[in-house]
Amino acid sequence: MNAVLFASDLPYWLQSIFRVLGGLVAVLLPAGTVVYLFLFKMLSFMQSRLGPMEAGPYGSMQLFAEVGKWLQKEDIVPANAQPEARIFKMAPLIVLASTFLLVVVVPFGPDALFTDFETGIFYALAVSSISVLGILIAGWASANKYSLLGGLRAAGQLVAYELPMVLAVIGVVIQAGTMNLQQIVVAQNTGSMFGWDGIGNPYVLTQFVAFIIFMISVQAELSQTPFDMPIAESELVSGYMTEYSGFRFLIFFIGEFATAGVFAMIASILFLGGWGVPFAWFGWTTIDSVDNWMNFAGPLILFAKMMALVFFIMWIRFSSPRLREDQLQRFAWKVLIPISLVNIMLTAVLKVAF
Amino acid sequence: MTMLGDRQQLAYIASQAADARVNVELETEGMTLNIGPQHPATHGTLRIIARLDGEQVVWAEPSAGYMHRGYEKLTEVRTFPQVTALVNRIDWLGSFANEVPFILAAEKLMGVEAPSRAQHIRTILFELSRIANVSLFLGDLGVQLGAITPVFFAFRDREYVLNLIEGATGGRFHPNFDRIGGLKDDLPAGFIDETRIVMKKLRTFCDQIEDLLFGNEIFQSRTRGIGVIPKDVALSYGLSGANLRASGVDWDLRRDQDIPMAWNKTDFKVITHPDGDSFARCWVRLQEVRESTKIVDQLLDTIPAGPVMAKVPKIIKVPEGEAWVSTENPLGEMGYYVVSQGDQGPFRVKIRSASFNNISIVPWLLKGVYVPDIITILASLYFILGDIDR
Amino acid sequence: MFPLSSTTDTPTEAPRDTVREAELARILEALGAGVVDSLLKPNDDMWIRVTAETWRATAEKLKALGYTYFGYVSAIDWLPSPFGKSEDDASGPSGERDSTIKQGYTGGDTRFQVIARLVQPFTTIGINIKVDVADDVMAVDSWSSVFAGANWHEREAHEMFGIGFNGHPDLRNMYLPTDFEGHPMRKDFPLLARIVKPWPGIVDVEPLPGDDEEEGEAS
Amino acid sequence: MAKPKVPGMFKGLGVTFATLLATAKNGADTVQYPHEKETPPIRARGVIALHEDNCTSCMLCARSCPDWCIYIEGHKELAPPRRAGGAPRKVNKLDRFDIDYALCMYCGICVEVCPFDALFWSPEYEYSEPRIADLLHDKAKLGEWMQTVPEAPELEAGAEKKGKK
Repeated sequence: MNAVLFASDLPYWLQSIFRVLGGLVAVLLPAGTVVYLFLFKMLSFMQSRLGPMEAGPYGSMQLFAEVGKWLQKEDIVPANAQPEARIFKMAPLIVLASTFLLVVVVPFGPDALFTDFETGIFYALAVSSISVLGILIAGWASANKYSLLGGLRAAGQLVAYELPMVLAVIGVVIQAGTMNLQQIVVAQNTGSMFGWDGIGNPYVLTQFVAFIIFMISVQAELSQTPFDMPIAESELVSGYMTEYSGFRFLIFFIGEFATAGVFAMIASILFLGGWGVPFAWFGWTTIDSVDNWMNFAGPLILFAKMMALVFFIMWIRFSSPRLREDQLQRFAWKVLIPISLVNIMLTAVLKVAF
Repeated sequence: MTMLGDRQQLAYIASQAADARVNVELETEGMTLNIGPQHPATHGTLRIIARLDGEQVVWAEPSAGYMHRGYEKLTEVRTFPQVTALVNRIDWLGSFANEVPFILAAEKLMGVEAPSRAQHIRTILFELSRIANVSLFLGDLGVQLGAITPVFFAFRDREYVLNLIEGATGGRFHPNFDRIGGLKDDLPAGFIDETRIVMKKLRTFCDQIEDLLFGNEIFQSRTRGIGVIPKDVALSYGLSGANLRASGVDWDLRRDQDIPMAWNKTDFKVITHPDGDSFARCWVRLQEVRESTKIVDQLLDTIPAGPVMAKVPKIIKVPEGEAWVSTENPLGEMGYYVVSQGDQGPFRVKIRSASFNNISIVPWLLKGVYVPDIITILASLYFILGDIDR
Repeated sequence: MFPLSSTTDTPTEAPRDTVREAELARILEALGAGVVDSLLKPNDDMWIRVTAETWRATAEKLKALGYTYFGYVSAIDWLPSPFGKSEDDASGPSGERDSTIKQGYTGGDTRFQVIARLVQPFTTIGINIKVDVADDVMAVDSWSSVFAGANWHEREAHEMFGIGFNGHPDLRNMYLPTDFEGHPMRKDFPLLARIVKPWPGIVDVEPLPGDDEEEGEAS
Repeated sequence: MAKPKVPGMFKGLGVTFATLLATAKNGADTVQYPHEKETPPIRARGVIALHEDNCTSCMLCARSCPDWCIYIEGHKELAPPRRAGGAPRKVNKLDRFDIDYALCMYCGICVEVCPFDALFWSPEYEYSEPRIADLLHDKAKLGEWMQTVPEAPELEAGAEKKGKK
């Protein structure tokens, strides 16, 4: 590491504060942008309307107004949920905690990262499943039949989609030869395709099948349409979120979109080269030779790539109807998993061959 | 059972006992799910009590009546013009179409026939209200199945149709424009040109919905083969409209009935589909909107000149008699059985609304489906609460 | 009060309706003695009235004759309303009102009649079937085993008129609360909305002071 | 030449994206209500306006109202004679003419039956109230709406010209 950046030389407590603030920014900023840009504006424009226009210029302050509204609302615990009120109240926090744990391993630049974790992607996939616990707890503790159905659906769905996601990632891991997210980024940006290193080697090209499977799994993991059966407003009336109000609902809401953002970041790290630009452009060879300014440009680049991916997630969300639970399971087990297994095999064979 | 022989009886008891053992082993505790009265899928206040085993429906029963307004009773204390204002609130999305059969029944009793210009304009407005009604169904269908965008398209384009209806009749939803013997007023200037433009927009809307929803593989996998209604069951439940035609019954009262309306002067296809499943019902409706826009276009070309009101007395007293008139409304066959005893108001009006029959098939149809399919089936049957409860 | 328009008061020769005549003959033959009375209005509709005993058999036979499309089942209370009709003052004295029962087409002997309609699919030839409901029995047979759609219609008629349907699988209330008393569609059931509010037809114009002449009702 | 079959999902994506571009280019189909307003059609049944001088409190409208939402009270008065030297006329003076818009179902029957042209439809629609009781409007308020009553619209070609009611 050639640059002293951010927290390296600061006392531990100051480092910790920076890290907490950085984590908050890294979770909330994408979530806010995603909600405003895509949920408010893109959705509205796709439906030939303007969306929120009153709060701030072009409604840009709308989100703050919404947050203020939610914070004012009463924190209701349904009568039947009273015996387990503590669990009921805890559930949204678990969901959000999973998001914060995810962002820990995301690298934003050569040195701008919270932790350089050797088995980063393994860890990320593991902690992302914690949100299932929160959702199950929410569904059960609400003492509401719709919530219970939603919670069970969510559990079944997330379990079914964890597997294709892991299998899709394995292709990348084989190709990069590491599970460290930072090194996956470096491997993509220093790589070359058939000797040409003009754009590095983003794995979206070589691992296209894995990329598609990963994105489908992300869509399901986030329960966005067409895989939003756990929420399903028109049948389960928001599923596990039915009984939540006020800031607990807000936490679910933030969790949903922050996770969308973080997963898009991980996808862009795995497949689009993450924070980096092809190192050959600036004559860098290793991560140590990367200039310091990448610590500032890197997050922006990552942010841009994340936005592009979220655009696709949201675009599909706004244009398709919802699958049925059994159809989704069939799709996961009979289509995605076999394809991803074949993909792993091919990747391994090619890796050995070249 | 009493007629069984000893050995048969023993075998029967043994099989029963075996079934019981298996059932006890496999049986999970069922759950009763109350869908509604306040639920987004019932667009109104219908309640469906469903007994579930896992996500599968063992038994389901709709419970109507949360919006019962007693229109049949109310008609007995109102005069004929007042009843007209009342009945267009039955199916509130296609309200003009509700007035027509009632007025036709009253005209039949009086022996009056509306002038041909009035018949033409009636038919145009009738088809416009069908378009307004069914286009909203197409958008709502998307919402029921989780696609949020079509409903905004539907509201956007239905607005143009409502503007036309408002411009001509003065009421967006409740025109109250029909009078015994004709219409309240003639069309305002510019209506014909405006309507032509709107009909073009509606055809574009149909294409958009077709691309957005009907062509979508997910939509097809959700609706195809779900909630199949065979032809004879449909007839014995008295299903009507698109629900009947989707079961392969080629029967449209617009074409097959000789009533003083202008449909027989136009050339249109009656859309049918052989499958009888949810997809067929939705598809038939989509195509019917297209056909309706064509009917309107044809009628706009051929509106005859003349008065819009026949000669009727100012205070209307309908002679004694009984009459039944039904028309092909947006939701299906809507009929009025009007009994008059020579007064200003009807003695008894039986309102045979389409949704009441259409929804009575639900307990039969919902057995063994999954919870998400309840929503699909209800959406594809397309009911309006006011039309069930009246 | 006013003469009707010229199109109606010239009694033209009733046009013959051979299709419906043939249909009615076919039906009368099939139903035999069950039919009490029948009426055919050319190019309009057919009515028959059957005896209560043959009510279910009528449905079966008509279904066999091709009337497979179920229209509706409902009932009529022929008692003139003691609360007046159309614009009358419902809260006014009811003694002056005519309370003689005036039956409709194909006559009838009882206050209540059940009426149903069946249609031949793919045509518009339908038939209205009436049956008398004796006051002491207040029930007829159920059609729900013949036409599945009759189930709900009979439930509605049951709660609205208090007419029983023998053999109906479950005659629960559809619309009304379970403990509701009375049958709203009967004519002697008051429509409260018209009774709690003063009737607006009274001309509420104070006469001039010292003006003896009584104005009465304007109309 | 048969076009290659595009999977339905992508067609749907195309529709939404085309709408996105069209909205960005041509603007939305919606109206930003308090800032811009749509003008209702001339015939729109917005609110009932009363021309008080024409009303003779004959009660026809109150009777024919399906909801009984019109309340009229009046008294008789002597008016100056039409011709000089004639006997003073007896006229009905309105004391109260209220319409309860919470009950009104906007059917327009009262406007039609009025024999003296005292009631009119106005397309005015901004008169909502936070409390339902405030929707009972009296004759002064109904008279104010007289200002907003438009002329009847031209009729479409082929219509029979008739004396306007």
